[in-house]
Order: sequence, then C-alpha cells, then structure tokens
Amino acid sequence: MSFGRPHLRTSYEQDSAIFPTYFQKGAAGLFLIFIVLMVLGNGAAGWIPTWLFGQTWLNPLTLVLPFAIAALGFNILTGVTGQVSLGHAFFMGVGAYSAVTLGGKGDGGVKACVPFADNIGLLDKAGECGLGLPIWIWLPLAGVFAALVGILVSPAAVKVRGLYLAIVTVGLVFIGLHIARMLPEYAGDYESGRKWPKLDIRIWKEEVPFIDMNEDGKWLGLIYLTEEQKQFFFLFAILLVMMAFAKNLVRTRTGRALQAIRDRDVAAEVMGVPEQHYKRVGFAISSFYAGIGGALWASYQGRVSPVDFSLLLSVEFVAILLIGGAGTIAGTMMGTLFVELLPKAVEKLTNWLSGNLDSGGVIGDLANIMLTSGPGDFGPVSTSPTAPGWPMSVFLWNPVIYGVLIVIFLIFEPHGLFGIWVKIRNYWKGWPFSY
Amino acid sequence: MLEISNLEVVYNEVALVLRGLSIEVPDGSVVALLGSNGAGKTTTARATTGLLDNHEGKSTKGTIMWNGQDITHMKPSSIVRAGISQVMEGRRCFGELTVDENLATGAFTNKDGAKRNYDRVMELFPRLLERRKQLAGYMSGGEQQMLAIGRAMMAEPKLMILDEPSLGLAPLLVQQVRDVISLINSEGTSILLIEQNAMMALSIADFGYIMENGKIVMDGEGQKLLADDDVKEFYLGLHGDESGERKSFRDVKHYKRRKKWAS
Amino acid sequence: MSSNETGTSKIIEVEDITLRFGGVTAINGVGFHVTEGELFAVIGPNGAGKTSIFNSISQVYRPQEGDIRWKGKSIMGERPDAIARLGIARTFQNIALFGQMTVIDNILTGRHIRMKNNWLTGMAWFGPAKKEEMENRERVEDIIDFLEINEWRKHPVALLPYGIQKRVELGRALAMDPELLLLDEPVAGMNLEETEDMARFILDIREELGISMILVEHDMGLVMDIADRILVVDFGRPIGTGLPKEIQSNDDVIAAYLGQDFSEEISID
Amino acid sequence: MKFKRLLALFMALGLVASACGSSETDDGAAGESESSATTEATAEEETTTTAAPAEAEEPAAEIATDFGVTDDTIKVGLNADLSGPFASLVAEIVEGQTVYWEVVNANGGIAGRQVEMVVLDSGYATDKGIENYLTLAAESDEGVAMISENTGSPITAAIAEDAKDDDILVIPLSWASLWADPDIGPNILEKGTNYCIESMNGISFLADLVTENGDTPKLAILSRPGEYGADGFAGAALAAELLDIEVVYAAEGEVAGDDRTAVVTQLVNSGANIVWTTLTPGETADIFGNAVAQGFEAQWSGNQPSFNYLAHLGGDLAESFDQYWWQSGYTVPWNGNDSEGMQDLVAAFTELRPDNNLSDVYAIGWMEGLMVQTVLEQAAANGDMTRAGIVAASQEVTVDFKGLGPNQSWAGSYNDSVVRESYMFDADATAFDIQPVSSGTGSTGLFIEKGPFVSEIVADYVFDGPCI
Amino acid sequence: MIDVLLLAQESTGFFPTFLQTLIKGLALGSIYAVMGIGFVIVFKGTQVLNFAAGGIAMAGALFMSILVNDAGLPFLPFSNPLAPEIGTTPSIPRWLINLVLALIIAAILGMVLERIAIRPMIGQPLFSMAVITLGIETALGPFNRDATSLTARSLQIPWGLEQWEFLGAGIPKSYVGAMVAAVLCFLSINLFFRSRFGVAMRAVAFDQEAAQAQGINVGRVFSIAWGLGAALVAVGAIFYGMGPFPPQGTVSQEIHPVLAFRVLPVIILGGLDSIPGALYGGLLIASAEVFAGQYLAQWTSVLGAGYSTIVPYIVMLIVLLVRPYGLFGSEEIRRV
Repeated sequence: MSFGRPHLRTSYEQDSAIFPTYFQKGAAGLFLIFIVLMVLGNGAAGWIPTWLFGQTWLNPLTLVLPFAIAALGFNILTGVTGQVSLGHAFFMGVGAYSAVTLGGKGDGGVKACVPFADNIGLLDKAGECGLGLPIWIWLPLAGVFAALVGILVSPAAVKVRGLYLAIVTVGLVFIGLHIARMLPEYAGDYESGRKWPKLDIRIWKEEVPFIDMNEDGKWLGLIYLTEEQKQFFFLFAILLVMMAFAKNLVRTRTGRALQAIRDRDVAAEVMGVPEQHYKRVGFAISSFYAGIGGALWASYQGRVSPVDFSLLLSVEFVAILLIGGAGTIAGTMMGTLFVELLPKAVEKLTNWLSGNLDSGGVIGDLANIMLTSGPGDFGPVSTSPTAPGWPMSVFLWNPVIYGVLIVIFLIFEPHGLFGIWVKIRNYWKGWPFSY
Repeated sequence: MLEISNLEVVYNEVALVLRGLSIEVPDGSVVALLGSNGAGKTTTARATTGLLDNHEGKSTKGTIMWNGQDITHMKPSSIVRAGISQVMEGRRCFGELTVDENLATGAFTNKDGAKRNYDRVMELFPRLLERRKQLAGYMSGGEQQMLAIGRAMMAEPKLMILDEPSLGLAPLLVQQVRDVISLINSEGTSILLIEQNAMMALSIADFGYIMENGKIVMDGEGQKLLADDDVKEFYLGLHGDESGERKSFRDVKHYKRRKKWAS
Repeated sequence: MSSNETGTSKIIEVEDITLRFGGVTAINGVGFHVTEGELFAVIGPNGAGKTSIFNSISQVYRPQEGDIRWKGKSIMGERPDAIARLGIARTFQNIALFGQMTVIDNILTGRHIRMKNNWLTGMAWFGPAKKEEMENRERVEDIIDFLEINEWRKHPVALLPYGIQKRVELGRALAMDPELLLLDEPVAGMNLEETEDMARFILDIREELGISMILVEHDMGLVMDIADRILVVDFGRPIGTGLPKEIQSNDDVIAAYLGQDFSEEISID
Repeated sequence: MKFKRLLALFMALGLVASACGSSETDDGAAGESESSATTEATAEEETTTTAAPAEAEEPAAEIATDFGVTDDTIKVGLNADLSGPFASLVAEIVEGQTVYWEVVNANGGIAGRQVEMVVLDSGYATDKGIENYLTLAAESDEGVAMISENTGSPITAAIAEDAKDDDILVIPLSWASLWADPDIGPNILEKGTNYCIESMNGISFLADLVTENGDTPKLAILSRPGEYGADGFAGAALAAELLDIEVVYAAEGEVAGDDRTAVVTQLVNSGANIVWTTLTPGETADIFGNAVAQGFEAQWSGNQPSFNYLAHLGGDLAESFDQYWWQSGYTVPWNGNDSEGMQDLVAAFTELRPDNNLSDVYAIGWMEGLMVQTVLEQAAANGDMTRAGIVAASQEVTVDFKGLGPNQSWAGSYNDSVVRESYMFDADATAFDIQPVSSGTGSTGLFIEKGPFVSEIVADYVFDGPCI
Repeated sequence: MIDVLLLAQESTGFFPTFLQTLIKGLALGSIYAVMGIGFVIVFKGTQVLNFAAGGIAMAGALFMSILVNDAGLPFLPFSNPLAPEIGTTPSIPRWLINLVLALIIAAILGMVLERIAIRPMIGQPLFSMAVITLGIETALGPFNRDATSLTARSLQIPWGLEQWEFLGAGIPKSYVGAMVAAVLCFLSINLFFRSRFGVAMRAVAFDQEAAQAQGINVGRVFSIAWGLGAALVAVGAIFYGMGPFPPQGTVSQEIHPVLAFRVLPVIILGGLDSIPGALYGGLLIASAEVFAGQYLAQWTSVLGAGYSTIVPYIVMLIVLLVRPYGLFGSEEIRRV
C-alpha cells in the first residue's frame, strides 16, 4: 500500500486497526520478540530484569500476568465505563473459587458441594468440594460464574452512582470474605485456603496431562522449556487474547456505549444507550476478566486463602489504573507492571544500597542518607528487617511508597504512565521542533 | 479608582481570553462593560476579584491597580477586604442557607459593620426582611438577585462589580435592578456593570466600554454609545445590511455549500 | 418539500403537561404539537421551562400530569433510550458531548441505535461486527463532511473550541437518523458568523432530510427567521403560540417577554 | 547443573577459601546488625576478597553442595511476618536468630562457613508467603540451603507440599500437630510442643487446680477458625474426653470478627470454671475482659499465642490477668530459669543488643538457631550439604536446647517424635516491667509455675497422627 | 452442641440481656455516629469521601496512648507536662485534658494531610479525590502498625471496666462515656455550624466560588473541615478503644483501621452530607449489628463466625436496593 507515507490510511478498516501503521505493527512485533527472548533467558534481553529483580525474576514477572488480566477488567469497569468499584477483589475471588470447585481435588465427593453439608448431616465432617475437571472447562467457567455473580449484584450496583457505588462495592468485599468463612467446603480453610488445580492442560481427567506445565521438558515435542517458562508463555498467551478482546470491545458499539455512560450518562441515555443495561454489561465483562484473572492467579500460586481477596487487593487495582492511566489498555499494562513489581524492586534496591553503605561516592552517600544501619544514624529506612519502631524496615516502607505514589500520580500526572509516554512520544514526533 | 491596563488572561495555559484589556472605573461612577457572549466580560470580573484560579485561568500580562495598590495576583479574600465585591453572574446565592445566613457570609470580611450593613440592606430590600428565615433556594429569581446584591453590600465595598444582573429577569424586574444600582451608586459606591443588555446598562452608565474578543473596541459616555450606529447594529442586536434592514437568516444559507448532504 | 409546505400529520403532540420538582413547578400545563417536517420554536426567558419541555419529551424528567404522544401513541413512562429508538434526537443547552471520546466516536455513538453488534460479536471483531462498524463509519464520515469538521476528526471533543463542539453535538444527533430533532439553544454564545453557519446547517437538514425540529433559542432574529411556528413560555406557562408574525404582535407575549418595543430591542435575554 | 557442580568442586580445590573469609568478616560484622541482612552484593564482595589463597581450617572440598551453600557462606532463609498482624512478635523472634548467627559466625561459623540470613516479609499473607518461598527455594544463586523460619500455619500449609517436591528443609514458626506427620510435612521440622498436646497438658493442669479447691471442673473451649484453632480445640476436646470433664460451652471456630458479644454471653452463662482458648491476643483480651467485667470467675489458660504479656500485662486488664490467667508455653521465659541456654542468650543480647527491650520470644529464634546449627553440622559431617542432604541430616540429630526447652529429635514415627512436655507460667502483673536488656533488671511478668511437665493423659496417649 | 446453647440462654433473664444489648447498640451507635459526622464534615467542606479516616483515627488513638503513657513525645525536644506518672492510671480530668491534646494533634494531622494532598486536587472529580485518600490510607497504615509494634498501646482509661448495675443489667461506664461523647460532639458541631465559620463552611460546600467572592478564605475552611473531621474520627477510635469494646483499652492494629470502613454503611444510609443522617444511621446500623450478634448466635455454625461484622454491609445493600440514595439522603435532580 503506502510505505512511504505511514500516516496515510486508505481505508476505514486500516484507520481503526489496533496498530494502524506499519511502524506500529513492527514495533509491536519487535516487542513480542523481545519478551520471548527475555523469558528464554537470552543474555542480551535478560539483563534488565536480572539486575532489577535478581535471578528469580521470572516468577514475579509471571505473577504479573494474571493481575494484568484482572486489571483489564477493572479498566473496563472503572476506566471505560466510569463506575468506581472497590469490589474487584471480590470478583477475583468468585473466579478463583469457581475454578477450584470445578477443577480442584475434593475429598468429600459431590456431597461436599452441597453448602453446609456437615451442618445438615450429609457428611460427618466438613469436606472440600472439587470436581477435578480440566482447565478448558474451569477457566472459562471461572470467568462466566464471576460474570453471573456480577449480574446478580448489579441491581444494587447499577442504581447507585459515583462514591455510593464505591462504598457498596467495599461492602461486597467484606461480605465476600465472610461468605468464604461460611463455606469452607468451597473456600477451604479461612487462612490457609486450599490447593488449586495446576495450569496443566488435560483432555479429560487423565493422569498424564496433555500439556504439562509443571515439569521442565519439551513442549508438544517442539521446544525445551523450563516449568517457569512454560507457565509464563501460557499465561502470556491468555493475556494477549484477553487484551485483544478488550481492545475490540472498546472500539466497537458496546465500548462506545460504555464510554458514553462514563462521560455523560444522561446524554448517553438520550442517545439511545440504556444506561442500566450497559452498566450491567460493563459490570459483567469486568467481572469476567476478574474471574479469569483470579482463577489463573490462584492456580499459578497453587494455593491462596480467602483473606487474600481483601480490600487491599482492590485498592491495588485502583493504583494500577491511576498509575498506568485510566481508560487505555497500554496504560493498564504499564500500571500493572509498575505496581506489582515495585515492592520487589524497592527491596532489591535497598539491599543493593545497603551493600554500598561503605563504598563512598554518590551511591555510598545516598545509602548513608537513606539507610540506618545502627543507633545514632538517621536514615528513614532500617537495614535490619526486624528492628521495631523508627526507622522502619523496607517491608513497612513499601506500602508507604505505594500509597504516596498514588497521591503523587493523581496530583502531578493524572494521565499516569501512559500520559508520560504520550508526552515523550509527542516530543519525539515533533523533534527537533519541540515547542 | 480601579485601573486595569493591558491585561492578558490565559485559561488552561492555552486559551487567550483577554488580549490586552484596559479599562478604568473612577471613584463614584457607574461604568458599563458591554460585549457579546465569549467576549471576555466575565473573565474581566474574575480577574479583578481573584477568582481566575477556579477556572485554571491566569493573568499573564498587565496589571490591575486598585487605589494605587496592585491587586493582580491577590487572593480573593484580600481583594474583598480591600473593598471590591462582586455580584456574580447567575446570582449564585447559597440555596441551602437562609437569607440571614447568606447575608452573614457577605459580612465575613467585615464583622464590625455587620449590624449596620444588615439594616441598610433590609431597608433597601424589604422583601428580604419578610423572608429572612427562608432558604434562599426557594426564592424567585428576582428575590435572589436582590439577595445577591445585598450580600455584596454586607462587605461595604467601595467598588461593586455586577456581572449580568439582568440575566433571566423579566423586563419589569430589570427596571428594579437598574434603580437599585443607581441608588447604591448614589450612596458613594462605584459600580462596574457588566451586561449583555446594552440598553439597560448604558441607560445608567456614566461611561461605557464595548469589548470583543478580549479587547476594548469602543468606549465613550453612556448616552453617546447608545446613539452609535455600530453599537446599534452589533450590541443592540440590530443586524443590518446597507439598506439598514435586518438580513434574514434564511438568506445566509448555501453560499458556502460545497457538497450536497444526502444524495 | 419546501419549507412552507409542512406535512399535516402530527408527529408529536404534547398535551397539557405539568412537571414539578419538590415545591417548584417547572412546567405548568404546556401543550403543543409538531407536524411532519415542521420547524417549531419554543422561546421564553431563562428558567421559563424550555429545557424542561425537552427533558420531558425525552423522558429524562417524568411530567406528573398531561400526555405526550408520538405519532398518536403515548410515550409517557418510557425510558429515555426507548424514546431515542423511536427516532427523537436532541442536542443540549450546555453541551453534553462525551468529552474524552474523539469526534468520530461521539458521532458513532449516535449510530448506536442503528447498529446491532453486541459485546460478544464486538469482542470477536472479525465478521459481522467489523463489517457493520465499517459501514457506519462511512456514514459518520458523511456527517463529518457535511458539518465541515474534518480536521477535528480524531480529537477528543473536550479539547475542541465551543463552536465546533456545538456542531459535533448536532452531528451526533443527526447520526441517529431521527425523525424529530430537538435543538436546545444551538447558537447560544456564538458570534454572528458561527450563528449563520449553524442556521445554514439547520435549514439544510430540514430541507434535504425533511426532519421535523423543535428549536429552543434566545436569538430572536434566528427564531423569527427560520421557525414555522413559535410557542412562548414564561414561568412554565404557555403564553402564546403562532406564526412568527403573530407572536411578534401578541400583546401577552410582548408584555411578558419581548418588551414594548420589539422592533428596536430584539435580543433581550 | 553438572557443569556447575564441577565448577564448584574445581574452585574449592583450587582456592581453598573459607578460613580467610571468615576471619575477615568476623572483624567487620561481629558487632553490627548489618550482617543480618547480608545481600547479594556483599556476598559477591566477600567472594572476591577471599580469592587470595589462605590456610584452611578444614578441607571444604569433601562437602557436596547445591544451592545456598558456597565455600564460605551458607544461606538460610526466613519467610517471616514483618509487617502483618504478628510483626511485633516475629520481629523479635527473627532478632533472636540474628543474634544467634552473629555469635556463631564470630566463632567461625558452621563448617568454616559464615551463615547468612535471607529475610523476606510475608505480612502473614498466604500469597506473599508463597512468592517468598519460591524466591528462597529457587534453584539458583539466590536460593537458600534451608528455611530456618516460616511464619504461620497457613503459609506453612501452603508450602508444605512444595517443600517436599523441592527437597528443602523448613522450620515452621507454627505448632500445629500437622507438621510432625511425615505424610503432610516430611520436610517440615516442627519445633516444640504442638497445640494439641499443649491443650491437653494445660487442661490437665487447670483441672487439677480446680479439683484441689474441691470443685468439679466444667470446661469452656473457645477457638478461632483455621488450623491453629482447630488443632488447639481438638486437643482440648480430647483432654475433656480423657479426663472425663464436662464441656459446658464449646465455641469451635466461632471466634472471629470484631463482635464477640454472643460468645461472651454464652460463656458467662455456661457456668464454666475452666476456660481454654485458642485465640489471638486481641480476641483473648476482648472475651476475657468482657467476661471478667460481667463477674465471670474461672481459671483461664490457652495455647501460646492467645496471651501476649505486652498487651495483656501492659494494658488495662493486667490485674485481672494476674488473677485468673495461667499461661501455657514450651520455651522458658526471659527470667524463667538459669539454664545454660538462657545464660548464653542473655549474655549475647547484653553484648550485641544492649538497647533492645527484654523479651520472651528471643528464645524461640535462638532455639531455631540451635536447631539449624545442629542439623547443618550433621550435614557437614555427612559430607552432604545439598538440600536433600540437609533434610536427611535432620532425621539423624537430637537437638540440645540447653534448658530453653525440651530436647528434640525427628526420627521415627509420629508417636516417637512428638514433644510431650510443656510449661505452665504464672502471670504476675506487678513484676511486669519491660526494660532494655543492658539494664539487667525488668521482667516479662511470666514465671514458671510448673514444667517442663507431661500430663498423665499425654504420657499415656498414643499419637497415631495429627489431632486434626 | 445446640442443646448446650439453649440451656445457656435460659439461665439469664430475657430483659437484662435485652437491655444490655440495647445499651451496647446505643454505645456502638454513638461511636459510629461520631465517626460518621467526621466523614460528613470532610465531605461537606471539601467534597471528599475520606477513605483515610481509618488511618487518621488510629493515629489519633495512638497520639492519645502516647500522651497518657509516655512522658516524652516522639521527635520533639519537650515532654508532655500532663502525662500521668508512668505505670499509673490518670485521673479523669487529667485523662480528659490529654484527650483534648490528642484530638488537637489529630486535627493537625488532618490539616497537614489536607494541605499536602487534598488542596492541590480541589476541583478534580470526586473519584480522584476519594482515591487520593485511599493512597493516604495505604501510606499511613505502616506508620500506625510500626507504632503499635513497639509496646502495648494502652489508652489508660480511668474507669477501666467498671460498670453500673441497672435493672439486672451491667452497664459499663465506657458505654455511657461513648454516648456522652457523641452527644457533646453532636451539639458542638451543631453550634459550630451556626457560627461565622460554620456558615462559611456551609457556603463553601454549596458554592465554592461564590463563597470565595464573599471573601471567605476557602483554604482555611478546608483546613478546618479536615481538622474537625480528623478530630471526630479520632474521638470515635479512642472511645472504641475503651473497656468492653473489643480492643479492651488498647489501640489495636487489627481493629482500628477497619473501624472506619464499618462506618461507611452508616454514612451511606444517612447520606454523605447529612449530620442528623449520620446520627440516625449510626444508631440504626450499630443496633442491627449488636442485636444480630446477640440473638442470632445459635446459628453461628451456619452464619459463620463473626457474622455480625458484616451486618452493616447487608443492611446497607438492602436499603440501597429500595432507596438508592440512602434513608436520609435526598435524590439529586439529574441535570442535562
């Protein structure tokens, strides 16, 4: 078509493509290749994560992926539809527990799946409900169940607006936590939880999985991968599909309706967009993503407890949205990476600084200012992880940093990392004529 | 005396709304500032009373001097203390407060004179006295306009800026507002009257300015402006062509048309 | 169809509606009808209840009394989106565009009721959804072309100048392929040139598409020139209906609204 | 993998590194807390500084290693709650272990190697705990040789199976009776008496007390949800059955959330004269305080973390606790006795942490240190300090806790390896006085009333598996 | 098991239990109401839903415990002259003076937070402002937890667990204390709203720019709103730290931060901007919670342990299904 003029688009189809120009297509492709190389442990692509997060960086990075999926859902509800929810953790929980009920191992048979089985005398002792179904059943259904629960609570949720909705969804999280306590046959022990099905792909309930994600080895007889690499690629592929879905949603009729409700709800209704219906759709789709994210997260972790689906988890998504930039998919990805990897990076950085305490030079000085290695020193961060009181250990500083970042981003860069990226891009677009 | 010279105001760091505006309000006079929608009249009022911040606006050039003091970048509360009060466009009474409480907010900077000024307002607007315990939100537009003017009087200003006091009022009430303004002026308060209703404003103004696109395009004594042909055409809404008759909007169509709509 | 030969069948009838909020009566027994292809104007001072009439027609507010009929069928109690699907489009006094969306997306949102793809087909993109999106995109480009806002196509509307926003809003309403268009102060705050442009768009829409319109406007010049019939309201009460000429000479209207010497003082707000 | 081992062997043969490294770090690190959070960077630095050939104390070459053990360092990992609900407690336990290693390292370390702690914070969140475990158990330079402390039953339950797969030894900071069961946690090296046995001993003690006063014991059991609550409750119920005590109120797993009004009402109305709790300190304070306020009189005790001398003897309820509470435990308190272990501990803290406040729980960290040292030395003696080798060594040792608690070994069946002794402490509000270690005075207010003792029911009971 | 429970229920009379439950409901309701008013004042003054109230409240309780326990003050060169002797419970007047001091410090904390984080955001969407407070809450948490980890943070309540006997029911002095505190707070807030600054605050709440045009220093009004809001939630937290309430005279890092979230249903029911609403909402929600906790206890094995703590949220959801703007909130007119 028109290689020489990248901005000239010759059809509407081209104009509304995800990556409209050849340059963008190429950049996206290169980025994908970079990620693959990085995960395969290629030296050239791998030094940054190693330097920042240490040798075992692949684990934290893989952990980001389920969060990214859930964050996409949060973005659809809060960034695109404009409905402020603090209940995302609840829907992640619904997805996760649907997954473990369908795919996990149970010890009480089908009887254990009846709520309060032991109270009404079906079973002598509380058992765990698990049907042991394969991933291609439990994963989509985890999303579907979460979406259904989303629709179930929507009568209360679509009626209230703004901050009222935020508070209602706070209530949802607390109620969800309590339901988990009421129903140990699904949720397992309140504090230690239960075991989730592994990510292995089975055709049905056979012993040896069709594709094994938990052993090093050749994948489909093609390429040798470690267990961590397999899991990363599998989750990454799911994330890409979910990203494509989200992008498609936003650029079609439904997505526009959702955005219209966000920007002007009354005007949207007068334009023929039924507000409550689309809020419900937004809620359901968002919950679907949360469910998938929650199921994959729990499955990758192997075990999570009900208490992990707390308000703090919801707040994490708010931080992701704000730090990344609301309403955009690229921003959501940046936000997730930033928020999920930040604590780890801060820990490593502190360790690195404390290693350089006595090295002199700029780094040594910085370390001396920041760190307290013993009494009489006044740095705010204690090098000892155990010293109580002031100065605080890096573990306590992490949430502080995270909270302060939310504040700083909101005050100084409301468009988040994505906004910063756009500014940089525009600067270079105009270069050398930066105005 | 209020002197605004070469004032430039920018909103959101991009939109230049005032482009070198200069006006004067001598002590004891009524000055009218006229212009169409978007000319920058309200911006002028905001700049003078320090309310630009609320709208992401900033005065980038020029000065506003009040009796020899530079008030360009002063806080609104200091400006009110210095003796300038504004009656904002759309009245902006505190609907959930009673009439008395509304007046009390006006006396925020002038605790000492509160009683005296309260009596003066009530004398001027007996209607307010009848309704002193009523919530302002339930009053009619005309009463609210009286309340807004009364509220501004509570600070005992030396200059009162009125932004579109006739807006949305029935012709009869416009008449009343005009009389009240004259009365306040006669007691020694200077008035800067910002209006779209040029007829009403110029009929009581000692001096008038007409602004367009953020600049003064014409000025002169009130009666003189009223008689001006251009003023008649553009600010009294009498569009005209050479023949002196209004051009119908039905005739403006098509001359720019390039493409047929539905084919 | 020329502007003088308006159709005879009533497209919408408003019958003695009364709307109250708490203790305030916003509309008090207003009634009128609009025939096919007619340009009907509603005038009156600020706060007279003009916008409330629009809100009642689009059922954002529900009048307590009276009836509104669309082609003979009552639409009272319908939801706003259902009204839109009947073919009633509107613009807003204080622009109500979707600020963060681009011009294209805003107008495409107007196509909402004329499109069918849902969240499922939309997510899949390939197939019917894509085809439909492209077809409607073409239609939107026609509107953009008509309103002469090509250069703003990809800008988020919140960043556009006021006059352009007004046009986008008109475009969004047009995209709904309406049979009745409610225009709420389309030229408020515009200078003469912009007003002329808008007048031209309104007349074109009317002549070429035959869409009936109800116009709320302060600019007496515009109203008197282009409206077929005029309703005057004050304090929620109707004080006169008729041809522009009749209105200009109606004593009640002059007393309550226009003022004694209308020929000299046309634009009283 | 093979290549790496060969390389390690080669380096060990060629460089003979250990002694010099340890003597150098002795000077630098002995008195500073810095060494507790030793990092990758310092580790690298040490390797380079020790590159110069020096005399070896013993040939390191014979010891096989895989992860976490180099020629001059041994990394042990702690998956600790340093920001969550148990942070104050766990921080002091970690401190106990830290000081222990400072002393050991100053004396030449283990098998000529310095012990490095890698401390990660779980905040008592299962997900974070699992992430930490994955980091610690990584099969790379960052992995550790064993995990010397893993806070909490939930997180221990969550990683138990992985620890088995990874063949890595874990010492839990949790006393559920599960961990001693080879089927559940073959690699979980439980320390001390489990909740179940503690409940049995404690209820025997309380029952005797009531019987001596001529009353018939009537028992109320209060437990919270979760492994901890379930295990403590199971022990209490078992004790009631074996001692033939009437259970007048059993709130099994019913204590949760903030409002415990109903539990208090039922407890007060039950007429119990013995109360056994398996709760958190906050829950204990609430129920105990409300019950006492309503005139309820009984002999109270509960599993170890039900009671916290700081909160309970330092708060408004101090006198009531003094009057009605007996604390159960399985390590001696700060001024509990003059055993060798306690003297070592106090001496080390007086020298290395003079400003720290005295605490009962340093002993727990100290004992973890003793366990790890014993196991690692056995592994070194076996010539196999691979993770698997360490696990194997743990089955061969008996740890001498030097009077801080009953000695312990982990070989044999469940019934053989469980620890049956526990202590009962008297809470004394007037003695409670927290002072810096260096002052030499002060007290946590807990004094040994009885113990270490084994109640009859525990001595006779055959444990064929965990109580839950 | 259930047989045992039924026996237990019968052994005390119905009426004393009922009375005791009612009084507890009123006391807890007073605390919820006071904290609710704290939320409402901040919302009225600055249009911010203060999710950081939990952190501020707990910090306030910590200030109190520092004042009544330690002679010195952290980071300050001078000591607290009114501190009771170490290890002794202060007399009631001395305790009250320290309470006022603690509230002043909490108010200063609120003002500082407002100045740093809220002031730059004035005029932004409600959502952004609320989220900023979520950030503050997250950042405050570790400081609070760090402070509680040092030693037990007793509040040295002078009346401890003492109670009066009344018609067979034990009525703890703390409950009465909470009610008295609530009444005082309610009255003084009402008085405040009639004062010059109170009228100014209401004016700012209604129309910020118009208030500015009257010469009202909007910044100072914001400061006062946050100061008052912080002090009120601190009152709630300190009185919740008393005797028969769960933390039993100490500042609890498990309960105190969550307390504010339990108040959210209260202000939803009462309406974000209604002071009487907060009062009624607080009493209603707390009564529901306390009565459910007392009278549904037989069903604990089915309802789940600790079920009473989610009663507020359930009540909130049910009410919102029927009335989307709460019981006392007024329905907004949707403007186009």
